[in-house]
Amino acid sequence: MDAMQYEAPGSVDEAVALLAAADGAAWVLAGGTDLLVQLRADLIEPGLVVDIKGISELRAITPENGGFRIGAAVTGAELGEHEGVKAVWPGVVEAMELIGSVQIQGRATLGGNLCNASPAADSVPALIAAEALCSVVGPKGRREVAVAEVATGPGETSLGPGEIVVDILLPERPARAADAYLRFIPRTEMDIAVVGVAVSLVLDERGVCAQARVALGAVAPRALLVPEAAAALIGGTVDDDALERLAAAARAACRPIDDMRGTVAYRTKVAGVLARRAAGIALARARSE
Amino acid sequence: MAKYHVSTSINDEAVEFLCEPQQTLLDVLRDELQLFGSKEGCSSGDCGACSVMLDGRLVCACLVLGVEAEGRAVETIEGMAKGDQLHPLQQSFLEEAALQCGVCTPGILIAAKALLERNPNPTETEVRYWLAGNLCRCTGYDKIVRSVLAVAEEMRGG
Amino acid sequence: MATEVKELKWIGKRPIRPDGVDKVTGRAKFGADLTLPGMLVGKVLRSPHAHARIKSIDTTKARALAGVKAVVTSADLPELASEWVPAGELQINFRDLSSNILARQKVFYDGHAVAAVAATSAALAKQALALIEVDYEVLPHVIDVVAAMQPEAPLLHDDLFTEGVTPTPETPSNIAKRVEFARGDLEAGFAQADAVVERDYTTKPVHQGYIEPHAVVASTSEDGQSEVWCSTQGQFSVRFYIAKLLSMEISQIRVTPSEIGGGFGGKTTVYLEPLAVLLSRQTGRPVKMVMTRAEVFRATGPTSGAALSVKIGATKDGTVTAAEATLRYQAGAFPGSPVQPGAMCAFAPYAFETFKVVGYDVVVNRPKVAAYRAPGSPIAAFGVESALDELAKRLEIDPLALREKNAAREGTHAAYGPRYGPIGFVETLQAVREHPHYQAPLGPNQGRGIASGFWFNIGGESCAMLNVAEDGTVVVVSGNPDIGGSRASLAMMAAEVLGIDFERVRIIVGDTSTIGYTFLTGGSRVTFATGMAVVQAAEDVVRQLRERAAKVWEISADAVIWEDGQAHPAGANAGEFEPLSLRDIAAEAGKTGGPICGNASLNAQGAGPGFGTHICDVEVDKETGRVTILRYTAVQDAGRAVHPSYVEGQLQGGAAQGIGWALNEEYVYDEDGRLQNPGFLDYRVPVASDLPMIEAVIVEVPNPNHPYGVRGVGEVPIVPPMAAVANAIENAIGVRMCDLPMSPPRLLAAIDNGG
Amino acid sequence: MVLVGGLSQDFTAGESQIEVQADNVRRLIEALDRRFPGLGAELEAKMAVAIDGEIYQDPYLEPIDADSEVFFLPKIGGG
Repeated sequence: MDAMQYEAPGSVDEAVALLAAADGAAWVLAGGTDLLVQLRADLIEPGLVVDIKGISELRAITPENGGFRIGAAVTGAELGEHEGVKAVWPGVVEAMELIGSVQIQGRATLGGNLCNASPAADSVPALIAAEALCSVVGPKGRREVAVAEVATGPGETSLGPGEIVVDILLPERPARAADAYLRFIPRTEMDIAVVGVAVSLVLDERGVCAQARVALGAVAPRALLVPEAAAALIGGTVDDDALERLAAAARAACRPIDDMRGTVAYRTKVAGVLARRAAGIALARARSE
Repeated sequence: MAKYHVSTSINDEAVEFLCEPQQTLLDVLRDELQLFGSKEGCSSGDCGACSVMLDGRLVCACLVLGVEAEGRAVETIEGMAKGDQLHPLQQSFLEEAALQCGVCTPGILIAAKALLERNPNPTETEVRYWLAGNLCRCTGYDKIVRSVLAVAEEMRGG
Repeated sequence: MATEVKELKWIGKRPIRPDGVDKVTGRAKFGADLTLPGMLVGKVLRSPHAHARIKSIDTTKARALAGVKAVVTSADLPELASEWVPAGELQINFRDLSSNILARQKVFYDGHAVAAVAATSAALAKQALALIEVDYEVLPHVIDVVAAMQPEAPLLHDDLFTEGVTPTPETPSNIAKRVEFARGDLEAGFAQADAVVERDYTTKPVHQGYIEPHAVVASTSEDGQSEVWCSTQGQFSVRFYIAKLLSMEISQIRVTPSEIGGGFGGKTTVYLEPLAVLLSRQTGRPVKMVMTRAEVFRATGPTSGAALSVKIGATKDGTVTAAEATLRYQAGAFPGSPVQPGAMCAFAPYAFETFKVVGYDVVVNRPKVAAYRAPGSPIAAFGVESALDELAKRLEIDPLALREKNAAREGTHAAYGPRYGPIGFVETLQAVREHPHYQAPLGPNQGRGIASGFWFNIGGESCAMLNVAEDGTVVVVSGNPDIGGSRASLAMMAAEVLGIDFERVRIIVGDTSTIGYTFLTGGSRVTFATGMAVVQAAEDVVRQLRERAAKVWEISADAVIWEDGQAHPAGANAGEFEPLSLRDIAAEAGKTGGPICGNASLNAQGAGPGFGTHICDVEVDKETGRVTILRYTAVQDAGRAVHPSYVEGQLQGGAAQGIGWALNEEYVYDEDGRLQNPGFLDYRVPVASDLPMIEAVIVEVPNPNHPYGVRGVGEVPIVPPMAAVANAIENAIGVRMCDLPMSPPRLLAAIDNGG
Repeated sequence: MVLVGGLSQDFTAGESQIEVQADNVRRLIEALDRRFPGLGAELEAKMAVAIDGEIYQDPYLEPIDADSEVFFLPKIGGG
């Protein structure tokens, strides 16, 4: 076992250089709430850990064209305290804030939740529903990619060698629009999502749903965008009938597994329930605009 | 193994220590600095027995590397009483019997103090959700929650 | 009772516990908080298989690693014959205990210890474990209790023949023992019944879930004397077990109990302690061993999972005419489930004339079970109290009335044998009836359930010592690790007898060389039994104080009485003297005969049985299967609450553990018999936001066998909750849950199947 | 009068209520062992005794009255 090295670079370029040189044996440390658990359980043996929390641009939340650019190392607690983001994207903020305890919130980051690539990551469906983009920087420069494209399967990402996610861009939100995220866990806190559902929708002046995005977590190898579910909402006033069709579409999209956190049948059924409830919350928020 | 030299502040005192990069802040507090008040219950951030403040944020010391303490301020249970003066929460936990075995108590006190500094007037539900990251297997939380609510009221009353 | 005549100064008050300040400041030293110079780190290699034959273990590479100071396997432990030895707490088969500490020919569960190392650092110890080569022949395994009872089930022990069956079977099986408690003609009893409920129930193994993992430091000198510091419920048990397992003399071992971060029965046995002594003996250095949380879940004892069948019949007026139960309890890898106490407790709250309980102790490829709060009783009560509720519904009788109708009272011939003395079961039912919670309105999808529970409570052997200091303050030494505040209750009793301020009594928990043999902290015995010893030791001090005062006054000791912490002349005839306080007498102790020291050693008999009844309100989300506990009230007879806050704490904590058992706690094994959830993330104990306030209502029917009327209180509160929750769910949505845990997926499936 | 509970029915061939003359527990166990060889050791090792409702975990010389009700029951532990 080689000794692990720890580096805390001050810039993105420095971090990328360190990661690129480490040739796959390096891990990025953001909040560490997953990395340190894996380290402790001997699931990983990194040669190098690159702590990105010292890079100031990764810690910032910056308004941009009506939306917000959120540094990858911004913690759940910091995001939850940001009244601006909370007002515009309440579903994204509530999803991030659901992760773990207050202690975890003080450490866990939006970028970490994304790059850990857990199918049950709470923030990811909400970011997908919000149509968020993330900036990826690597040895070949910077690129923008849809959040939905980052995770490719459990623990797997599309990031190339030496690439890191540096920030996440939440777009401007139109008028009469809102988002919401709900998840199911067996307890009231501290569990991993058994099912997560994010709904983002836009109403027109008459209260008809003009646009919608619905994303599901924990029911497939990675978070799913479900256009069929969104279609159930678009073009109507999101009445009970539409909500039932939404639920059916959400259920139909599920490809879950049986594990200790839930069964296939349970996840599928509850995905429909939560889709309906999350849409109801998003709708109420959009109407109260 | 090469050790890292870390300069930090623990309970308002400048502290320097050497640690291996994979050692957690909890390992460092306990094994290197002999500060045994922070407890190890799970090493996965699930029990909260190692709760400490890091630059004013409540964290699990088991989910922080020791090297990350460089240049930062750590507060532990050992710093909660000032001289011979117990913090009102400590005093209340004693008076209200808010502990039995006491192993979760340091973490819960640190977490409760962080709550009251942020929200001096929490509801019962807010206290319960704030403390959800601190497992207690003895008390059923009843007397803990009552104690925190009582101290909040007392501190508001001045 | 004489004590009721006199007003008590401390009993029933709520002073601050003597060990409190250390625990709120982080100063208290728990198991893992001791370090010694030159200390090595010990770690255990554990089986990745549920059942396998160990063909060979090669430790050569591990021993060759620099920094590794010792590697031990079962070859380093003495071979012990299979015999059941009374070890204070029930019976222990030391051959099995030895094989549990380090596997011999076979490993019996995922996590079973195979070898242990001591090295100069934790990292090196881990590396050494990876270098130990174990050649396993993997065998078929069995996890489920019913499956394990089948004739074709994989056999764990080829020398296990069912005990309690006549004639003893000639073929081995996984059924270690059959027990039976019966009275009356069952068939005739059921024939008289107007309604009969018959159901099968299952419960999952649940872990005590103490927050502090097992931890020990051992140091053995060249002459073989061992010092052991560990987190345990019984330092004397640890000493005896180490002596037995390592063939040492008891007096060579000194065990100091650290502060203990929860036990609930799980720290009444040993896992690491003998290994730490062995490793320290081989290395000549102190060795510290601390389990990880995953090790705690994989390798230490939960309580049994079980499959039960319960049948109860009653006439229209609610009189139970016959009751029958079959209890099948998992023992884990070695015999010794709590099925016997479970069978004894099953019908203990009731005055049934006709009943039969049969219990089976069954080995399976899981960790050996350990005691957990009222061992065996909660499992049986889940079945019986659920069935009674259904029976009440069937008969259209209030479930509380059904219990009142059949409740055991003073003089009732208990289902497990003897007649009850004064007991407080009916009083708990009455308190429930009168409690505002019982009549409070409920909303849609909300329901209320009640259930009762019983535990024997025990007494047993205890010592206590009281030393009077020169300034008249008093130090009490007890032999029981204090988990839930017993130092407070013991010190209060000492202050009460001596008539002095509580603040003038300090109390410590002695090590095995400081205080005489004291049976472990468990069975709800400390405030009762050790409390009796403290009272007697304090009375011994009072006797000496009267003698000393008599010497000062030059009168007979009989002419001196002790009142309000002072010696007084007994009456006018004794003479006129200014009262002498404890402080006055202590100051002159040297002149009147030397230091004043009181002692008591006893085997306390007459622990009063404990009964409790709980009320639980739930709300069910019918679309997700989530159960929210809205309100909870736990009523229990405490005999006499010495420190009511800590009695309430026992009721609240036990109820919370029971709620966890009811709703979410379970072990999940994969197809290969590997534990999938060895952590607090997926072994879901209740968190603060899962629970409401838990109202504790103390009923006091004094136990005549204790000077202050004390009954044990620690066990009973975990008995009623599972059935209380199940009954509440049924009343909320009409779905009867017979399988624990009543987790959302399971409840939703039941709802979808139409209940 | 003696009532024998639990395990020991192996020895007593199913008899559950037995009349014995003895003035303390030690004599009682001796008398039972004479009648059912091997039962004495079993009782001493594994059983507690209840005399008129009072349970003794480690009984030895506890007196028994002529009209006492005695019950052997398994020793109890606890959490």
